Amino acid sequence: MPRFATVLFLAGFAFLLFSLTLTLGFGEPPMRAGQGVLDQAVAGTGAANAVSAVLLGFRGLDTLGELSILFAAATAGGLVLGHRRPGGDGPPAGAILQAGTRLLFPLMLVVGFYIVLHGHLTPGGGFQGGVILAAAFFLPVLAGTGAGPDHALLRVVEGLAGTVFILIGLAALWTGGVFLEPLLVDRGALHELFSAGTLPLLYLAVGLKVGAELAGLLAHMARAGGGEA
Amino acid sequence: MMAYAVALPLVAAFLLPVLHNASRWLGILVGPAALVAVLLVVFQSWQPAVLPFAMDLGGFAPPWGITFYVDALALLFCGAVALMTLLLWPRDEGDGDADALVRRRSLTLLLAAAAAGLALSGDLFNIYVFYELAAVASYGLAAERGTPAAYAAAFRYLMLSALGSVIALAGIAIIYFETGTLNLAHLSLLAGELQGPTGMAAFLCLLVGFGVKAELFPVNAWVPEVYGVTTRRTAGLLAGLVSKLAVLVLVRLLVLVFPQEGLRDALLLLGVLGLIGGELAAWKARDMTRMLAFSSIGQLGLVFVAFSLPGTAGLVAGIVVAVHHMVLKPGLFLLAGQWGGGLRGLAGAARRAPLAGLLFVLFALSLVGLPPLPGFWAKFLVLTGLAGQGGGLGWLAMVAILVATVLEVSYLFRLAGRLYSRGDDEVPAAATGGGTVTAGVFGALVVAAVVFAPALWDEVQDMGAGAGDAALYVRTVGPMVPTMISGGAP
Amino acid sequence: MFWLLLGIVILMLTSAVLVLVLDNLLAALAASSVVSLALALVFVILRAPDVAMTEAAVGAGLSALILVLALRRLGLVGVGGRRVGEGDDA
Amino acid sequence: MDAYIGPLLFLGAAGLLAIGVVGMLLSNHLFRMVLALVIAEAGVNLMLVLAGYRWDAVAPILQPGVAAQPMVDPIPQALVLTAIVIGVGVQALALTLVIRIREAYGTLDMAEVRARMEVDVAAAGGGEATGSRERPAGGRPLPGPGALPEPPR
Repeated sequence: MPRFATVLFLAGFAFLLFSLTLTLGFGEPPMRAGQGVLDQAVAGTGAANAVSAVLLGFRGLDTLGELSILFAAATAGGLVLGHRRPGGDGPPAGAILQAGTRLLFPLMLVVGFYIVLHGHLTPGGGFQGGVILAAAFFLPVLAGTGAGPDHALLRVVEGLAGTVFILIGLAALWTGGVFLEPLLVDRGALHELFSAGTLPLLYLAVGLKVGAELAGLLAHMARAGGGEA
Repeated sequence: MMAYAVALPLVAAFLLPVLHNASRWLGILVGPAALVAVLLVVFQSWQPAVLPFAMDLGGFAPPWGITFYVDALALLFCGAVALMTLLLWPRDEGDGDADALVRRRSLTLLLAAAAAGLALSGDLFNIYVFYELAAVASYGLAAERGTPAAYAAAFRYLMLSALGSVIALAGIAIIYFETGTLNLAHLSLLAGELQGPTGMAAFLCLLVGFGVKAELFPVNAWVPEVYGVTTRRTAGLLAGLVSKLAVLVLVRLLVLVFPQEGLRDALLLLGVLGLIGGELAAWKARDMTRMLAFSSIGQLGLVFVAFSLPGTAGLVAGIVVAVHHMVLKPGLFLLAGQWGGGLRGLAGAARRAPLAGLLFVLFALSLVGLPPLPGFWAKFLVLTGLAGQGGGLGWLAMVAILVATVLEVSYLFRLAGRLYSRGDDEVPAAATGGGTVTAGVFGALVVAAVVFAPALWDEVQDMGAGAGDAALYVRTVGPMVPTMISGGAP
Repeated sequence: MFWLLLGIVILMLTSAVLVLVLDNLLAALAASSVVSLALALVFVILRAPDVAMTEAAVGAGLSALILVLALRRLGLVGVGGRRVGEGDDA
Repeated sequence: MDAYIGPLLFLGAAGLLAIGVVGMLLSNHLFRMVLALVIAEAGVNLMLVLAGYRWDAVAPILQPGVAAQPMVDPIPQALVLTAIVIGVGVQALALTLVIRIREAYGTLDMAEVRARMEVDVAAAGGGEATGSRERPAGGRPLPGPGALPEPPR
């Protein structure tokens, strides 16, 4: 009986989706809010990349919420898996793997920070860069050459990065503005690294937070993997 | 100012693990301190002269930025979030796992921040983000006890909730396709474009998505499972608080964006089904926790019935029912935590813990609706509203409420009778105290509601009138540029 | 352009169905990565470079990595009689 | 044919979403349910990006020295970025739960997990424990919230 209800729901849902194909308009969005965002992106935030302007300026609260969700997921993941000593997982890595890891690590670090810090100018930003940072720190675990990131350090980084994001938002409040208002947007010329005021700082906080959260989650997974499987 | 209601619990949650490592006392104090500060902010903002007002976060005018809409209803929920989180603050379970305790407290703070955000936010996607934050935090709390059943219940809850979230996001995409905006006030101006079947489809998607947390009828299978495996404090937090905030989001959507009659009827029908189904299951339940969980589904059904009534009367009734349940259910869950679950083991429990027994009777009488307790007013308002509305569905709902009341009387007083019976078999463990004291605070709130009923009545009337006024909302959020209402740019 | 997109969409949908029907979970996981990569391609065509980057890095990379780690933890990677070594994840 | 690109992609997005939802509801395997969630999220993300897509427009990034052109709507793209990251968090959490369930119950079959869970929940509630196989202490009413037997960590 519940199966029947499920199938009925699925059929209705599929019908709804496919009938929408006929009624929705494509290729000519109303742009009621979007056009205004495009027009104000440079003046309001100083960012050449409008998506970054939306993420950190216009909808900064969404980004803060998203960081909090990652933090919640990492915290809950840690609660579920508990803290366990890393076990000796897998065979020791070969020389090539070890050398490759040592070569790749600084490279990925540089690329990650580059993507984080240029998010207001080019595609990319805190999230994409943060993923690469997390991968860089996770590389030794993956290659079996090391224990991975230090857990206490990760906690400090994730806690402080999130706090810095909120403090930058509150700084605007204390200087007479509104929570999460972009500051100092008129310093520096457009398309330069040191432009867009506090936006690169926010992206740095986002990148570090995302990197630390994801590295923590990965480490939890891998550690559980080495345990007693 | 109200941004602190979200920002402070978030900062406290981020810093809690770090501070805990630095100093034990700092780790214990930072969470409650943040919540007390939120309470102070709410009290400071509660000035009828300036309410309602809107805040443009980031300094960008609507509809470009995210708007917080602060009215009496939002403030009430913000205050309730902080107060209830303080009262239901996770306690040391005595298992010596300090790390787990810190994580549970972090998650509770995140839940509080998300709940405040849900109450304040006036932006559809921002609401989705806060809803997801509340969801992820509650997945973690559902698994907090670390038993196999807790993991299984948390996983099933996560899957159902994630399914709802995906469908809700599809609803948001459809709305964006049609209108090109996410701001609720802007959407309210454009509500005409969402009258057709497309808008209806979007609302159904959102209803399924937000209905999961609101314990709405077809998507509430997780309720008895999760409440059965968490600590009673978490169960009280989820049943009392988070469900109401999901309801608040749906009510805002109904008032502002989807004022169609047909949708209200659908909500009424789902509410009636939840009410009858929940109370029947509660009547059949064999342990106190599950009885309370199913009764919670039933009460949320009543909340939906109330909010489906048109106009201010419906909002007033809905607010009264929702707040009543918000105070009662955590109190009952705390008592259940004192006594353990099984109905059979409860014989004579009230004789050994007279205060707890008294509180249980008080809560039960109010839940059933004995005048002059607030539960009476809640049911009275819904029934008079339904009688005024009339129609086949209205009468059906009235019969359903009466049947549900009979069921409530039956199972609650069966339990009360057992509590006061002469216990002869095994002796349950003595009450540990803390839970009863907290439940006593909830009991005091119920008594205070009786004493201050006239003043509260005026307040609730204003609140309902304000919350039901879509034009006031739009006016408060601010003027939209005319071209953004008439047509698109290209 | 239409035909290219038609191909991508068919590839995506086929892989999505394969995710549900393949017996070997590692193969199903690979199929879900194919969906993510194809999606990243679509995002590039839709002029969403930021989203494409994120989908490739997160959807196809990180998410797959997490899933593989979980599979290894569950002891399910060797379903086809072959164990996955450490290097296969990267 | 280019006029059909929009409906084609929407059909693709709707198809992914539908396949994902079917998998989440009808699959009986915990890990496959998580995979289905990944698919469903991918479908919704495509749907959102499509909501801001505009013919003959460029990516919403100002290039130095290039005159202003029509750009696609940046808001849905930002929303999708947020949604992708949220999705990964939820997936990771779901997988940690799957790992724990497998450790505790030794199975990944949803029907079996559900049956065992219901027995455990009933036992923990102190109600009609129909038969608690692995926890002999489960049948008695619990003295308090803190007294549940700790599982092996």
